[in-house]
Amino acid sequence: MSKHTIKKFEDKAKVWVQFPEQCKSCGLCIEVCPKQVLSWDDSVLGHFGRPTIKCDVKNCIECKLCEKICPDMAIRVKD
Amino acid sequence: MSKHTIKKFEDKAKVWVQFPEQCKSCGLCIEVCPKQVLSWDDSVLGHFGRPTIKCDVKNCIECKLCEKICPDMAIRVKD
Amino acid sequence: MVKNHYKILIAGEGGQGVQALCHVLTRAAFEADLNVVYMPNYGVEQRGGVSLGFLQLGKEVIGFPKFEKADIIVNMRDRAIDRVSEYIGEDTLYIYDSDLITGSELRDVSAEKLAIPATSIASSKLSPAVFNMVLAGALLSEIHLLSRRQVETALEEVLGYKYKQKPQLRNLNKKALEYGEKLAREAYEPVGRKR
Amino acid sequence: MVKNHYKILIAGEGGQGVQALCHVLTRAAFEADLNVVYMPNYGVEQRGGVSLGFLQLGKEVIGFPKFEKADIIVNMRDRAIDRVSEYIGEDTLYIYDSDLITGSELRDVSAEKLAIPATSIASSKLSPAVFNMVLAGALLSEIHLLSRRQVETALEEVLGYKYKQKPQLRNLNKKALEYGEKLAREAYEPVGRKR
Amino acid sequence: MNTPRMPKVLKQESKPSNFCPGCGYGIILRVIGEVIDEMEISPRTVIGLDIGCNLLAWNYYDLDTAQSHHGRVTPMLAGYKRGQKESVAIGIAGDGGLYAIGLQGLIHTAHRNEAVTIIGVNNSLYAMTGGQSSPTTFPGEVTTTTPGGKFTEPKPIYGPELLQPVASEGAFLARGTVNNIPVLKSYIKKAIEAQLAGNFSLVEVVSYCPTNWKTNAEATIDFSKKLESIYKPGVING
Amino acid sequence: MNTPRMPKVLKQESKPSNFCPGCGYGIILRVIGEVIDEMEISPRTVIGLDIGCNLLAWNYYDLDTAQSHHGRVTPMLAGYKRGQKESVAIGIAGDGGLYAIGLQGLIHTAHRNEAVTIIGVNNSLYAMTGGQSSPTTFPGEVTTTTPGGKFTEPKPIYGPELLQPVASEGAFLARGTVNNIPVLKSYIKKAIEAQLAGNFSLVEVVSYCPTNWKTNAEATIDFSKKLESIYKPGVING
Amino acid sequence: MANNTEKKISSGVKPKKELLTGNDVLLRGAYAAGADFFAGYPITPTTEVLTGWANAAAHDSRLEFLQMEDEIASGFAVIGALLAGKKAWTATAGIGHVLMQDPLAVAESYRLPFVMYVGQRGGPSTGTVIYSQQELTLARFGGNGEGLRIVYAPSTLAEMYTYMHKAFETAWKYRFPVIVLGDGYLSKMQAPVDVSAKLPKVKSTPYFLNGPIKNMRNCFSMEEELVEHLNFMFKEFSEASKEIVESESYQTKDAEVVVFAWGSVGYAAKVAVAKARKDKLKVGLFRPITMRPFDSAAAIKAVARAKHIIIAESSAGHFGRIIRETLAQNTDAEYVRLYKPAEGITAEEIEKKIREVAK
Amino acid sequence: MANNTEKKISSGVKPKKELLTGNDVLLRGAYAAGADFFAGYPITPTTEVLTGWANAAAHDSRLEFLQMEDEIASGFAVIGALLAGKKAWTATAGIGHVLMQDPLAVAESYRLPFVMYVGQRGGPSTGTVIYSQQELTLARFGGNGEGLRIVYAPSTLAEMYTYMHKAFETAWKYRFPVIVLGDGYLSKMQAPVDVSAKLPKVKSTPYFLNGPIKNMRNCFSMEEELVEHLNFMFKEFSEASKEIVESESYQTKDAEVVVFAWGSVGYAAKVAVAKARKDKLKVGLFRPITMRPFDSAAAIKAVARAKHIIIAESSAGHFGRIIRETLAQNTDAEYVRLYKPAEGITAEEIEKKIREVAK
Ligand SMILES: Cc1ncc(C[n+]2csc(CCOP(=O)(O)OP(=O)(O)O)c2C)c(N)n1
Ligand SMILES: Cc1ncc(C[n+]2csc(CCOP(=O)(O)OP(=O)(O)O)c2C)c(N)n1
Ligand code: SF4
Ligand code: SF4
Ligand code: SF4
Ligand code: SF4
Repeated sequence: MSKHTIKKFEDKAKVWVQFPEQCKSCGLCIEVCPKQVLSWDDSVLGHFGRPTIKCDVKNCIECKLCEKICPDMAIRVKD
Repeated sequence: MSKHTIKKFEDKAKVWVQFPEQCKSCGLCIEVCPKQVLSWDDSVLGHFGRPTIKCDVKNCIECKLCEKICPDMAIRVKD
Repeated sequence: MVKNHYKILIAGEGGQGVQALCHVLTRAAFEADLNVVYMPNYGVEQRGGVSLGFLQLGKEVIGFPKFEKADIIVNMRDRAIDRVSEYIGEDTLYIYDSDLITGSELRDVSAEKLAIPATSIASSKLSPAVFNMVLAGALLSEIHLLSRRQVETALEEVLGYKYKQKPQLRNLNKKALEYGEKLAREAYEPVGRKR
Repeated sequence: MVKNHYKILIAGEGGQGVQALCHVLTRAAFEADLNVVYMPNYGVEQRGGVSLGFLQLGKEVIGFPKFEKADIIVNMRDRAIDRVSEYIGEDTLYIYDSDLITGSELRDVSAEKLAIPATSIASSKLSPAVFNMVLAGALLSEIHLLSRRQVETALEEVLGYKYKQKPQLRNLNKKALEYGEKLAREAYEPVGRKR
Repeated sequence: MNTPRMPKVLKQESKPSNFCPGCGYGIILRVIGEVIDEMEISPRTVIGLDIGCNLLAWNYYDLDTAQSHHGRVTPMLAGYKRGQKESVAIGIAGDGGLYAIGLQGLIHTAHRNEAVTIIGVNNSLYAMTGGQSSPTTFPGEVTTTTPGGKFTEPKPIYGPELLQPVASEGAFLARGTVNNIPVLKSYIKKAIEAQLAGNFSLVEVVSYCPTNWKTNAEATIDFSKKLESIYKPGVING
Repeated sequence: MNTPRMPKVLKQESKPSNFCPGCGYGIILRVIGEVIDEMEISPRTVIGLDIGCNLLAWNYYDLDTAQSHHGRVTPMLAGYKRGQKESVAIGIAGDGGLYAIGLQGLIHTAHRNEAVTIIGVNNSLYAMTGGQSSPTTFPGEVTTTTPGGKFTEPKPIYGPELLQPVASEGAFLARGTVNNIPVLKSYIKKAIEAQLAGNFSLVEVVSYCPTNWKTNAEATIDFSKKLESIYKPGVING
Repeated sequence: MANNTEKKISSGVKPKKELLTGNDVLLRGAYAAGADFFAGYPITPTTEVLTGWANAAAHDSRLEFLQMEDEIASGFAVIGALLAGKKAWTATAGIGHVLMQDPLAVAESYRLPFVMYVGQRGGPSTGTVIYSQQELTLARFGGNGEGLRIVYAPSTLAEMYTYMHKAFETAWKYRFPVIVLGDGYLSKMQAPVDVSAKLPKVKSTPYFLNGPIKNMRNCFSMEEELVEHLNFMFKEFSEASKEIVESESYQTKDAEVVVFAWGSVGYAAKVAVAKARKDKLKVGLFRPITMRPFDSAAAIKAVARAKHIIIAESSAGHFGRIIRETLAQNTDAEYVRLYKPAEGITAEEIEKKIREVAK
Repeated sequence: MANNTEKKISSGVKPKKELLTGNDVLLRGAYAAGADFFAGYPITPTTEVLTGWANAAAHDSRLEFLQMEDEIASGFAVIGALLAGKKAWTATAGIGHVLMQDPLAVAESYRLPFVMYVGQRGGPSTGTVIYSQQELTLARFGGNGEGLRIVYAPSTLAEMYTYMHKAFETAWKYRFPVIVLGDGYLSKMQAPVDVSAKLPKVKSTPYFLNGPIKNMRNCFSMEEELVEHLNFMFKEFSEASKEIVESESYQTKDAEVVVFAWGSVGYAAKVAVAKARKDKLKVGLFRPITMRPFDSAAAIKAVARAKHIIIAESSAGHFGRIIRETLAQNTDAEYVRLYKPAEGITAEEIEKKIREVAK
C-alpha cells in the first residue's frame, strides 16, 4: 500500500470513497450493489491499469455491501 | 504343511480329528466348545512343541465351533 | 534493429497477456521457418506477479531457453522494471508502455528506450484489451525477420477459436499491430535513430 | 570351555524366550563386570519366526554386535537349524534341546554337540515354561566367567516383577539351572571331554 | 475516510495483495483479520499456511506466519499449538490441501481434537496449479483434468460433514460463504472460541476463483451460488 | 478326514502359517479362502497386502499376491483393478494401515468407488511393531504408547462409518467379527459381490491379537467381546 | 550396447517439425511407446502432462487416467497398473518427486517397469515452480536402497521425445524403474520439434493372472533373504547397465578443456563448445545421458588429454560429486566449477568460462 | 572447531555404567539435552524410542508426546513445535526415513533445528527391520535440495549418548536440521554404557510470538529470490561446517593401509586396526563422525602414506562414493571394497581384509 489516491463521491452526509491503487477492477462491487449505483470509471485506472469504480452516490443507500465484498478493501462507505 | 500326523477320536459315527503339526496350542477351541469336551493333551506336542488337544468325543455334539475358530485348520469334525 | 537473430524479453504482470503475445510471436517465427525457442517464466501468482517470456528467434542455433542479455525488452508494467533490469545489455532496446510506466520510473535504465502509449491508443482507438498487440506492433517494427502478415497468420492460428466468438477481435488486433508499428516508426524518425 | 571371552548364539523360535534368556545372561555378565554386548536378531513375525540372540561376554573388547563364528550355540528349535549353521566354526559347541531337535536332524552339523532334554526335564520335574532355563544351566556350565549365583541374581532383577506375582517361579528357575548344569556335566563325564 | 478500512492486524505495505482480482481469498483473509481485531488476540495469534493460493498470504498479516507444504498445515499447526498452548493457531488451506493430500492429517487432527482453527477455502478446484479437479469439484464441473465434466464420483467430498463423526463434542465445524459475510464472520469467531476452549475447529468457506472459473463478476457470483447450493452453509458441529 | 479341511485356494505347503498362536488373521484368511472357493473366482483373484502382520500372508494363498507399503495397499489395488477390470482384487490390511497412514487412500478409493474389496483387520493396535496405539485403540486401552490407557481421543475411529458419507450407493461397508464366522463369511461374500457389480467394498473384522493383548484363550475372547461392544458388527452401507 | 555418441547440433527447421512444449513432447513420446495408464497429481511444471493425458483419455478409451489424492497414491496406483501389465507412468516434480520415492522403493524391490517423468524445480522444499538441476541425487538414489533405477536426462525437446519413448522400452526390457529427468525449462519451453518418427510400440505383459503364481514381497524376515535378493538384483543391474549406459562425447578427442554438463545445460554446453571450437580452442564436452547407470568408461576416456574440467550444473554439486567420484584418480586435470543452483546456465556463460580457462 | 580426534578404545567396565539398549541411550541423550517434545510413528528398529518417550511423558508433564498418523505428519508436528521453541525431535527408519524427507525439506528451507534419529534397516522398500548402512545418501541428500543438514554417525552406545545430546546442541546453535544416523544393531543392542556425564541443557527460543514478526516462506515466486536465499544458506552452512565437522583418524600417521568405515562398522574397524597394529602392520582408520559436512581435510591427511584404502560399509557404495569423491586426486592408493549391503561387518572380517591387503 504505497500510494494513497482517493476518489470521493459525496452527497450530503453520504460519502463513498474509493482507493484506486487498491482496486483490481474485479467488478464484484458493481455486481452486488442493490441499487446499481456503481459503474466502471475509465478515467482513473486501478492497480492493474484497468478502470476503477465510480458511484452515483445520490442513490446509494449506504448498505456497504460493496465495501464488504471488495476483496481488496478499495471501497469505504461512511458509517 | 510338511508332515501329516493324525489324532482321531471316534464315537460311533462321530469323528473328531486333530492334526498336531498344524496346532499352535492357542487354546481357542477349548474355550469355544459349548460342551467343554476339549482339553490339553500333553502327550502329543504341536507346532510349537507345546501340548495339543484331545477330545472327549462321546460328549461332542458336532457343532464344529472348534473347527471354525481354529486359525490353523488343525481340527476337523466329520460332517 | 537488423540482426539475424533476436533475444527478446517480454515482461509484464500476470493477466496482461505476456505469454499470449509470446505464443503468437513464436508461432509466427515457426511459420517463418526461423529457429525459435520461447520459454515462459513466472512465479506462483496466477495474476499480478511479474510474468516474463524469453523469446529467441532467428537463424542461429539456440543453446538454452534463457539468455543473459536481451536485444529487445518489451515491458508492460512498472512492477516489472526491477526484474528485467538484469537483462539489459549494452545494445538493448527497451520498448515500454508509456501509459503504465512513466519515463521517470525508467530514469536509471541506461538502455535506449522506445515509449509506446499502447494503453491509451488501444483504449481510445480500439479496445483496452489489445494494448499488448500495439506493443507487439512496435516490437515487430524492430524485428526484420518477421512480417506483420506472418504475425496475423499466427494470430489466426492461436486465437482462431476466439475469433469465431468475437470476429471483431481479428480487426482490432490487426489495427493494433499497425498502430504499434506506426508509433514505433514515428518515435524514431524525428531523432533519426539508426534502425 | 575355558576362555576369557565367549561368543554365544542363542537360537530358537519367537515365543520360546530366546531373548529373555539373553537378557538374563547379559545382566549377569554386566553384574560380573565383564564386557558384554547382546544383540537380538529376528524378523517380522511376532511369534514363530527364527529368533536369534548374539551374546558376547568376557574380557576382550567387543568390536561389533554380531560375529561370524560362535564359540557356543544354544539351539531350541529344529526350525532354527539352517539359520544357525553358518555360525558354526571349528571349535563351536552346539547345545540343543534334544526334545525339540532330534539328533538325526543335526546329522550334517559337524560341531561338537551337547544334547540336553530340556523340555522333558522341565515338563516332568518342574514346569514346561522353564525349559529354556535348563538350557541356560547347561550353557552356564560351559562359561567359566559366570556363576550360577550371578545368573540367579540377574534373574531376580530381570524377572523381579514376575517373581512377585508368581513366587514359585524363583525356585523353578533355580532348579532348572541346576538341572541344566547337572545334565551338561553328566553328558560329558562319560566321554571324558576336555572342558 | 482517507484510508481503507483495513483490520489493524493486516500488514498495510503488502496491499493490494497478490491474489487475483475478485479472488475470494481477499474477503476471507480480511474477515479473519476483523475477527482477530475484535477478539483482541493478535499478540498471541499465529497463522499457518498450506501450499495453494493461500501461500500468497505469507505477508498478508502483521502476525507470525509460516507456509508448510501442500496438505501439511494441519499437523504443523497441531505441533505448534502443543508447543505453545497459550497461542491462537489459525491455519488456512485450500480444498485440495485439506481434502486431498492433507485429508489424513485433517481427520486425525480433528480426531485428536487439537485446539487449532482451520479455515478451508472451497473454490472447487486446485487454483494455484491452474484449475485441476479437486475433491470439491462437483459432478459435471469442467476442469483441466475433467475436460468433459467430472463424472467419476457421484458426489463431492463434504469436509466438515466428513469430520463430524470423528470430532469431539466441543469441536466447531461449519461451512460459510463469501456471499454472506456476517455469518462467515460469526463462524470464524465461533471457531476461534472453540479453539480457546481447547477444541478443534474447521470453517470451510465457499469462495471465488474467477481466474480458474474463467468468470466475470456476474458469473463469479452465479458460480458461487451454484457451489453454495451443493455445499450448504451452516453449522455442522458445535 | 485325513487332511485338514482347507480351502482349495490356500497354499498347503505354507501351513501352518507364520501367524501367532490364536491369531485372528488365520480365521479371517481362511474365511476369505472359503468365499473364493465357493464363488469360484480363484482364477481371477489377486490379493494385495499392506505392511502389518497381514504381510505374513504373502504366501498364504495359491493366488497372485503382492505386499505394498504400510498404508498403501488400497491405492495399489485401485491401480491394479483399473488395469485389469476382469479381476477380483482383494486387499488385506490392519487398522493402522487403513485408518492411520492409509486413511487418505482408503477414503479416496471409496470416494472414487473403485471396484476393490478391502478386508480391514481390527485388533485395536499396531500388532507387528509390538502393540502401539492405533486409531482403533479404544478409550482406556493400555498399549505401549498409551501406558496409562488411551485418553487423548474421546472415541476411536470407526472405519466403515467414516467412509459411509463418501461411499457410493452400491458400495458395501460392513463390520464383522471372528466370533461370528457365518456372518463374517456372508459379509465377505457380499463385499466381493459388490466389487463384481463395480463397487467399492470394505469389511472391517474385529480380530484377535493374543500376543499384544497378552491374553490367553479365555481372555482373548473376552477382549474381543469388549471390542465388539465398541465396534458393533453389522452392515453400514449396501 | 553402451551408447556413447557424438551428435550433430541440428540447425534449420525441418519440414516435419511441430511447435510444441516439452510437456507436449513427453506425451507424444509416451503415446509412441503405447503408454496406456497414467496416475498422477498436479504439480508445476509438469501439470500439463497430467492435463494433457486427461484430455487424451477423454477421447480415447484405451487410455486409463487416474487423478489421485496425492503423489504417493499415484505411485502406488502405477505399481498396481504395472502388475496388471499396463504401460503405466506418472509425472511429478520437486516435493512430489520426494514423495514418489516411497512407491519407487517398492518398484525397485520388485524390479517393476515404473516410468516417471520429473521436471526439476527449485529446491529445497516448495522452492520455486520454475527450474533447477537439484533433484539429481534424489532421482539416482532417493530411496532407502541402492539406486536400482535408470535415469535418462534429455537435453533438448527432440530428446524428450526419444527418451520418453525409450524409458518405456528400457523399463519393460530390463524391468527396472526408469526416470526421465527433465526440468522446468524443458517442460515449459516451446520450440519446433520433429516428433514424427514412428517408434516401436513397447510390449508389456501382466505380472498377475498370467501363468505361474507370483507371491511378491518387499519385506524379508531374515537378513540373509534380503542379501540374496539384493545380490541377484545387483547382478542383473550391472549386466543391464552395460547395455543401457549412454553418453555423448563431443569433440573430446584432443580436448584440453572438457566441459561436463547434463540435461538442458548439456545442450547449452555443446553450443558453447561448438562456438569455442570455431576459434580453434581445444575444448570438448562430456554429457551423460543416463545419469544412472553412469557411463564411467566414456567419461574417463573423454578426459584423456584434459587439463581443465569445467563442471556446469544448475545445482551446488549434485553433478560435480558424481564426476569427481567417477574420474577420481583417472585425471590430473583441474576442476573448475560453474555451479548455479536453481538458475539456468546459458551457452554464452559456458563459452565465457571456457575462454577464461583455456587461456 | 573441526574435531578430528583419535579416541582410545575403552576397555574394562567403569563403575558408572548402566546396562542399556541403544534406543534407551538415545532417550538419555535427548533428556540430557532437555528435549521436551517428541512426535513420531512406530517403526522397527526405533519403536522403543517412541514407546520410551511415551512412558516418560506419562510421568513427566513437561514432556510432550504425540503419536501421529504417519511419519509426514510427525515431521510437520515437529516443525510446528520448533516454531514454538520446543526442543522437538523424532525417530524413524527405512521407509519412514524416506517419508520424513518431506518435512525435512521444510526444515532445511527454514533452517530449523529439526532433530531426528534414524536407525537404518535393510532396503530398499520394507526390506528388513534389522540393519544396514543403506540410508546414508538419503540422510545426507534425501530431499529436493542441497543437503543443508548435519548428519552425525555414532559408532558405539557411548557415542549414541554423546551425539544424541550434541544433535540438539548443534541444531539449536547453528540452526540446521540434524540427523543422528544410527542403525538397527546400534538401536537394539544392549551393553554397559556410561550415561552419567552431566551434559549441558540446550537453550532454545521460540520463533513465533517472540519479538519481531516472522513471515516464513519456503515457496519463492521468482528464481532470484530463491537463489538469494540459497546463497545465504550456503554461506552459513559452509561457515558452520568448519566448526561442526568431526572425524576420527586412528593410527593413520604412518599407515600404508587405511580403512575407511563409519558408524558401528567404524568401531569394528577400529578394533581390527588395533589388533593388526599389534602385529606391527602399518594400518590406520579414518572414521567420519559427521557424515555431512564431511571432514575432507582430515580424510585427505589420513591417506598421506596410504597404498591401499579399504572401504568397509554395510551397503553397496553409499560410503565409497563419498570417499572417492572426497579423495579424488589426492591419493594414488588402490581402493579395496568390503561392501556388504544390509549385512553386518565384524572386526574379524575387517582384520582379515587388512591382512590380505597388507601382505
Ligand atoms: C506435494 C505437492 N504436490 C503438489 C504440489 C503442487 N500444488 C501446489 S498448490 C496445489 C493445489 C492447490 O489447490 P488447493 O489446495 O485447493 O488450494 P487453492 O490454490 O485452490 O486455493 C498443488 C497441487 C505441491 N506443491 N506439493
Ligand atoms: C512408512 C512406514 N511406517 C512405519 C512402518 C512400521 N510398521 C510396520 S507394521 C506397522 C503397524 C501395523 O499395524 P496395523 O496396520 O494395524 O496391522 P497389524 O500388524 O496390527 O495387523 C508399522 C507401524 C512401516 N513399515 N512403514
Ligand atoms: S453502499 Fe450499498 S448502495 Fe451504496 S454503493 Fe455500496 S452497495 Fe451500492
Ligand atoms: S470490488 Fe473492489 S477491487 Fe473489485 S472492482 Fe470493486 S472496488 Fe475494485
Ligand atoms: S487463482 Fe483463484 S484462488 Fe488463486 S488467487 Fe486467483 S482467483 Fe484466487
Ligand atoms: S502379533 Fe497379533 S496380529 Fe500379529 S500375528 Fe501375532 S497375534 Fe496375529
